[in-house]
Amino acid sequence: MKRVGFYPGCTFRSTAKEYDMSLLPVLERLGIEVVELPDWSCCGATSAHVTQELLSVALPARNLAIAEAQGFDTILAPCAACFSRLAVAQRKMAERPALAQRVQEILDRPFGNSVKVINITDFLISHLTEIGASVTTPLQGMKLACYYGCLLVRPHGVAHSDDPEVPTSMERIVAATKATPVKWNMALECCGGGMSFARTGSVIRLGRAIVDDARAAGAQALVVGCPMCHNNLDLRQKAMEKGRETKPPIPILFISQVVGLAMGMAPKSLGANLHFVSTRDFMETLARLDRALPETATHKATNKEVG
Amino acid sequence: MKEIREVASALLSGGQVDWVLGYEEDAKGLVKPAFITDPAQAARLIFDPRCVHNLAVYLLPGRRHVRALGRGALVVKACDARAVAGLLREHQLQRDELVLIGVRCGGVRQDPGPDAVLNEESVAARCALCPERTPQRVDHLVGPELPPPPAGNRDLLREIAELEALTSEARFAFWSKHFSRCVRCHACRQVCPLCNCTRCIADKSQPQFIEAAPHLRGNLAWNITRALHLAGRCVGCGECERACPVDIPLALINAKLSHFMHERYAHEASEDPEQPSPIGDFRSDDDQEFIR
Amino acid sequence: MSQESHPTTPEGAPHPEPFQPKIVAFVCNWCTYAGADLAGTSRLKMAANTRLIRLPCTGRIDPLFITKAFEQGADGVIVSGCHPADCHYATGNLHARRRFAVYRELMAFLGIDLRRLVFSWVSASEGRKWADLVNETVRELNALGPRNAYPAVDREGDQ
Amino acid sequence: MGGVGVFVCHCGENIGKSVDCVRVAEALRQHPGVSHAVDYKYMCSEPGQALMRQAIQEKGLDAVVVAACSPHMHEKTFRKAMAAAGMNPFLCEMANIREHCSWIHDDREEATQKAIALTTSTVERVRHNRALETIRIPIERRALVIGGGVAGIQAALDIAEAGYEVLLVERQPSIGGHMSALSETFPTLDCSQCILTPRMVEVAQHPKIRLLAYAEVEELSGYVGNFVATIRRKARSVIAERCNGCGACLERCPVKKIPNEFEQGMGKRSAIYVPFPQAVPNIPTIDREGCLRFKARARGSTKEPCGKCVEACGRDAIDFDQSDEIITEKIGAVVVATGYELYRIAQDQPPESPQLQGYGEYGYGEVPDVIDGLHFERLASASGPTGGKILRPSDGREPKTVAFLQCIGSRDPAKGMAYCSKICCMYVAKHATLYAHKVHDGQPVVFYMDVRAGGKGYEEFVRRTIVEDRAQYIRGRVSRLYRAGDKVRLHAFDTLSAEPVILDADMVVLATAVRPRSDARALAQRLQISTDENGFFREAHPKLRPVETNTAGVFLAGACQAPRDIPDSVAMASAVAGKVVGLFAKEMLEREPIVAMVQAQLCIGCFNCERACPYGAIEHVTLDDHGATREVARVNPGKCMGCGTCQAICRSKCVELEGYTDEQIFAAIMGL
Amino acid sequence: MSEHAPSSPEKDTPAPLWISDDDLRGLVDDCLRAQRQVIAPMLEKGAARARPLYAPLATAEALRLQVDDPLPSQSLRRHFQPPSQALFRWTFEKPAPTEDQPPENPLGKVALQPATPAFPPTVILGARPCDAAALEIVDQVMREDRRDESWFSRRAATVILTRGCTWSDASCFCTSLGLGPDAPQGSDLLLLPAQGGHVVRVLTAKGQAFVADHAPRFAAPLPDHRRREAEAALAALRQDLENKPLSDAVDHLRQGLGGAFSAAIWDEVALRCHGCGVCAALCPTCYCFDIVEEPHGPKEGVRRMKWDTCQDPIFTLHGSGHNPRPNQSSRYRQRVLHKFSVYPNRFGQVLCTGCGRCVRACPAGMDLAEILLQVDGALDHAAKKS
Repeated sequence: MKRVGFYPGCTFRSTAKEYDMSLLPVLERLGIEVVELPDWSCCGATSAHVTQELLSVALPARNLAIAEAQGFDTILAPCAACFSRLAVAQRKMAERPALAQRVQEILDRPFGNSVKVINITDFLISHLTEIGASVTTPLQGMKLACYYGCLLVRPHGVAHSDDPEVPTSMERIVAATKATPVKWNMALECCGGGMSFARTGSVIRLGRAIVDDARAAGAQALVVGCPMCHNNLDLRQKAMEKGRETKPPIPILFISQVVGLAMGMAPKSLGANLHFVSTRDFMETLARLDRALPETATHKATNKEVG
Repeated sequence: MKEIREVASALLSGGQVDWVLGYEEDAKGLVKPAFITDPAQAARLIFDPRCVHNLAVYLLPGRRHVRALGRGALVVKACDARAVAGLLREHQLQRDELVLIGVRCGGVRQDPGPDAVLNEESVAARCALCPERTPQRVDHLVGPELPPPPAGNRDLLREIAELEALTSEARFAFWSKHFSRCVRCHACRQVCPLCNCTRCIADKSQPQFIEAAPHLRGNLAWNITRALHLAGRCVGCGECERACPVDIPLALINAKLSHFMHERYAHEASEDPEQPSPIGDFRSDDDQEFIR
Repeated sequence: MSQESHPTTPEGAPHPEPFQPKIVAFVCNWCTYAGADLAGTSRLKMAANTRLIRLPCTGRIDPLFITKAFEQGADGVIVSGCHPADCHYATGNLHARRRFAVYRELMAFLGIDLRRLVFSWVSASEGRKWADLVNETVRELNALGPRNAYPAVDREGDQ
Repeated sequence: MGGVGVFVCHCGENIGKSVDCVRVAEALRQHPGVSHAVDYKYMCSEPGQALMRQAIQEKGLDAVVVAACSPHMHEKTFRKAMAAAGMNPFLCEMANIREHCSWIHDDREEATQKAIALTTSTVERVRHNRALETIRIPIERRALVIGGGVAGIQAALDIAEAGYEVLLVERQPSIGGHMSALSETFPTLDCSQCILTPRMVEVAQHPKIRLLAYAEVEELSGYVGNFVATIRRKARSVIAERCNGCGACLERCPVKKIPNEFEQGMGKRSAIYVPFPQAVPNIPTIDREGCLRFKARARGSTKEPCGKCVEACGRDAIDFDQSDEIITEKIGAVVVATGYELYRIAQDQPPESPQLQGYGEYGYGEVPDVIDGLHFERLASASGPTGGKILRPSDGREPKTVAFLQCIGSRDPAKGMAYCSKICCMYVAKHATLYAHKVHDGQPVVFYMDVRAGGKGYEEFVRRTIVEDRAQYIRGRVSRLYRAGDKVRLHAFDTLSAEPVILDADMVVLATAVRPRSDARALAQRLQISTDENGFFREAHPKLRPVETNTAGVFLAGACQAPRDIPDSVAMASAVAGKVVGLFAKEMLEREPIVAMVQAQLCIGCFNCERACPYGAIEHVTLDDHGATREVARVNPGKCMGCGTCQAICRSKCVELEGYTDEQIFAAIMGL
Repeated sequence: MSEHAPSSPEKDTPAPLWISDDDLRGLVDDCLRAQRQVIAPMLEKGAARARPLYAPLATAEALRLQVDDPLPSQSLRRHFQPPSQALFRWTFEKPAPTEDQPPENPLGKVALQPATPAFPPTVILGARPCDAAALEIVDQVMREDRRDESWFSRRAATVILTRGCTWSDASCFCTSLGLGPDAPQGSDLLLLPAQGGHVVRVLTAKGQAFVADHAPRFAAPLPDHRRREAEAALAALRQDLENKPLSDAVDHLRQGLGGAFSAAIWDEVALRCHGCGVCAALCPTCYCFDIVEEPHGPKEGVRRMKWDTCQDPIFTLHGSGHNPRPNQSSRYRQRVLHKFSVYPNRFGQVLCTGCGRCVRACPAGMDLAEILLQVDGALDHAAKKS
């Protein structure tokens, strides 16, 4: 069992509960044991780096120090926002010794800034073969739109190794589950981020552009890797239809839920029932798909599938 | 031995050559080079492990009193033949104005006397490094097929390895001790068949490339220059070390550089005058690890 | 990266007066000399220990120059010229490359510390690389200390 | 009274600020052999040089050292001043106490000590300088012009007009270069073909110009005035002498679908083709990848299919067995006018320039209806694939809104090109104007950072585009563009009104950066010239010798040296012609006497120097040495370029490179 | 100190003494403690060949007392005329020119600082009779017209304890030069090796003074049978070294310069000679030197005296390029005639002590003894005729 440090972040067991319910069983199926950082604290999210830089670096630094003390060389931060905060803080401290020194004084615990932080897409990509192998109920032909948002691809160089302008890591994971990633234009457009309450109108406008484009591209669901994007696109989707004749809703799934479904896990166990936009139709189409496939899959799977 | 005498007297009486240069033994049992001009004298010629001298040095253009004797024949071991090829490679003489009598060699002694015994005590250190004991490009090939020489108790490559294991300060001390004894008699230059300059830069004073007085700094510059000028050309005949009056281990330096030339540029001193010497040549993929 | 204060020798004994390594640099006119000019026009600060001697090509740089520089008390020698295939005379640097490889091997065998002998390719547009090379060499030589292994033997007396 | 004169220059503040020039002069006055040492504010100025002349005459100096800037800057200036004072110019050397001392050291004491050491070393060196006479060698009065674009054509015509033979070599089947593909040209909007074609015909008909189209320079050896060029004339499979350009073969060729490179792939052409109607020479070329017979031969089959063009040709000019022809010519001067390439935003960039990045933001060039400047030129050109009508490549409809994006790649270090491509601001304005004239209800939108219109009549041209031709100039870059329905949606930000902009355009034209030819570096190595960090050919000196290279006799014209528009390219071509004609006007070529010389008595005839010499300058001569004759080496001063490798290889140092003799170098080492 | 008086056997020689091997090692310790440098034959580690060398002893143990020790490969010349010796250092000085008075000579003035060589008082222990005799022969020329102060100050500071020769090989021919295994010339004390110690013959006043300084070391009574034994051994060795024809050849050459100069024999003899000068480098009686200027910078340098050899082609190369001795035969003739004819006619002693080093070391196998006989043979007819 490979041991990986794990930084859940505040949404993991609250608004993004289904991310937790889907990710942990998936990792377990992949043979990865996740060890939550003891006594981890808030990563500072958007509010910290708006108020004061030192705060926005010291908060994540505390978690990095804890990870270091536990002897981890890499930790997984599934929430894109937490990942971004941890990675940016690490880069700033590496490039500015004075800042690192100041943070060291605040933490007053040993801290060598040696732990590497990895996000959900990079992590799953590094286990792509295992995912492919563990697919039992392929999402044959389901059309999914992969939505990266901003923190999974920016800032350049700090985020992840994929092409910052035309990322393909989510598409490759989705393809591994035999689903079909659609070609659409809004994968990197802003979802409104932390403005969900302060500027709800803008969040709805931005979200509508994203969901409409996904729908136009024929997507049956939208895949995300960040609780904040999920929140803005799922919670606010009903409000997007106000003032115009309503269009068919598009469920918003976490990437871990998609992988979980492909591993044959029941939708309920993946928290598919906790979404604002119902995922029932999607799951029924998926189920119908399953019934048709397994018999054929079992008999002819060997030659046709493999061929 | 007998074949050499026959060939020599045939060449002399046939008028093909005016002189034959081989080896003879003197009253005290010491072997030395012998110029034979009269066929009757051919009986003086001998060949045994005491024939250590590299006779190619007498073909240098600077030896006007030898050139004045006319066309000559030379008794050559394989190492001497490689030295002759070195001279041909640099156009110092024409192959057709020279007759080479090659002798199959079974290794020679360190010193040319007083007895002809070849054992691990007396054998020359260089013979262990000899790539080919039978001369290839000669006009006459004489002498029986001889077994390889016994391994001498002085192993040049081992001594080099021991030196290279030292720190650079210790190595510098080792060479400083030896070079401080050098008296700059330049015997190492005079006996070397490949030191073929009309005026050696050690004798040039404007500018004084190499300080003429035999103190350590001047001796170091002289030995560096001599070694560099022989890199890739030296055939390892060991005459320089044998001639050195103050016994500086020059063979170590020559062996080190020819080993490097073999290692790095796959160069082997050979009897083929067409094969270019590595310095003055280059390949596009030459190693440049050491260049930042 | 202005030159930091002169560190003491590794053994900790401070030098009598602050040790300033003297470096002679043999450079080719078309590439490295022009690169050093570019470092000048770009005002790249570097240590003041290096004195340049201009030669048409690295092909012209004779190992005797380096030996004479050491004899005259140089603590370090830099030899630099055009990158392979960039030589203004096509093959000068390729000849030099092989010649210096043999020279380096000999000097190491005789006990000269090779950290005092730096070879490099610096093109006319690599002003920055030249400045870094100089500063790096000065740092290394500062650590190495004065060139006492090559005795300024008997400047006055004999033996 | 003799001795060395030392002149320490303050160079205004450049040296004086961190080097104590007075102390340097004083120190040198103490140096044995120095009889005159002064410092002055501006040595290279007229009074400075006068100071030098006066000291030489008054004190009868033997040699002079000027401690100032780099010899690359003013060595020639001071040596001319020496000559003016009646002294041999080669008795003057420079100590570089500016680029190599004052500009790179702050500590005044250290800089002054170093300046003294450098100057002392140069004084010791100059005491061993010898008075040298310039070498005079014959010149082959024929110029080789590589590249038949507007710059190459102009240079060839100017040189030919001066009465000298020109060999114009062009890689494509026809000359004309990029200019022949343009529609109209700024700022006068006159038709590109109309002003270029007469010049192309003039080249073809000029008695002094030998035009070698569809040919490449494979090798250049020798030196200024005495080059030998080896040119490969690629086989057209058409015999030029017999063909009268009637074009019958073009119609009959069954292969019609090959994308025409000249039309940027938008138009189609046959296997036997002429790139564009006004091609010069107007001789067709068979494309061996496209022609059915050549493809069959390539597969090894012995059947000889098709051959329609042979039947069509009334003059029996088609020859399938024609092979490449190697031509060697004696050349006196070389003009490199190989022009430029446009940067492509694709994901994989040319292997020669790994530092470049594509534009993921614009879909790496896969979004349809997103074209570059040359595509638009072909759309706008009357002889283009659309007959001059602006039609979208995707569905051929007339675009109602066209977005023009400036600075794509240029001025963008992240994409690997920090420089400004200089010509795009003007041709984008021109494109907007042409579009407005051709599509009366069309709306051109230009996204720009700064409009750089510094040429004559340029600013007025752009102003007219904005005022009269309804062009909407938005100052802001497009952050993303993608296919939205049948439109191209652009996300931008208007930095003047500080508002985001989302525009749906029917077509987008990218003003991509001007790059050097991707094989420029290979040509540079063949001509022994160097390239700069962006890959353009490197000029001898950006300000003082912009059209020359460091290799004497090789000159640069046009965009191969840096991004340049047509007026500048033509001006530069005429400047180069001036240089070449100036070179040919001399009856003998004067060359720096920095050549090697062999002391025959000491040479042992090993000829290692012959193996080392890259120029084959070593000859065999016989020497009578005490009655016996032997072969020794001799250096041909004409061929020797002064690299000095022979001297380093020679063991007995009997070959001396004038100007860099061992005595001089040793003295310089001793003086440090 | 009066300069070194040549020893002459007629003076009433003091009685011989005895010193045991232990006392001899003790003597070495005494000298080292008294800051007197002790030079004796030593083996150089790591040399190409294991041949002893006259070198300073660090401790008494290093003293080699073996009976069959071969002749040291180099002579004592190196300790009296060093291979390289600084004469003076020169520097350029230029007074700062005051504005009104321009400098008359731009080069400035040259200042000389003579070198101050320092040689410690020395004891040479175990010198060979042929090396000791050589010093006395060379004294004559060192006194001629320009007295070599460096040579004589070193000679004065040195006491020479020669050891009777117990080893010889076919190349030795000292007896043909009037010397032998117990030749006293050039020595202050002569130690005749015997069982367990040495018989000591005091030959000069300096030897006498040295014995006085270290009296206890020499106090032991001289066992008579040891003395007879030692003298008998040396006489026996002298007997079998006798080489009458060679002694005659040396005598002939001494008088008959005559036809030797233009005899054709030299061309044939010198054919195999490389002109390498090893013979001169090892010869105890060669004293030729060269003067070289050595610049250390633009403003300073050192003038040095260094060993030279007549065998080197450039020894007689004129500035014009002419060389009176252009080939090896003329140069080899010069070496032999200067030693066996010119020097004896001027200073009365042959410039050779027959140590045989040149024969042993010559890379080309030139055997001086054989050549002397060959030349003498060729000259015989010439001498009788003229």
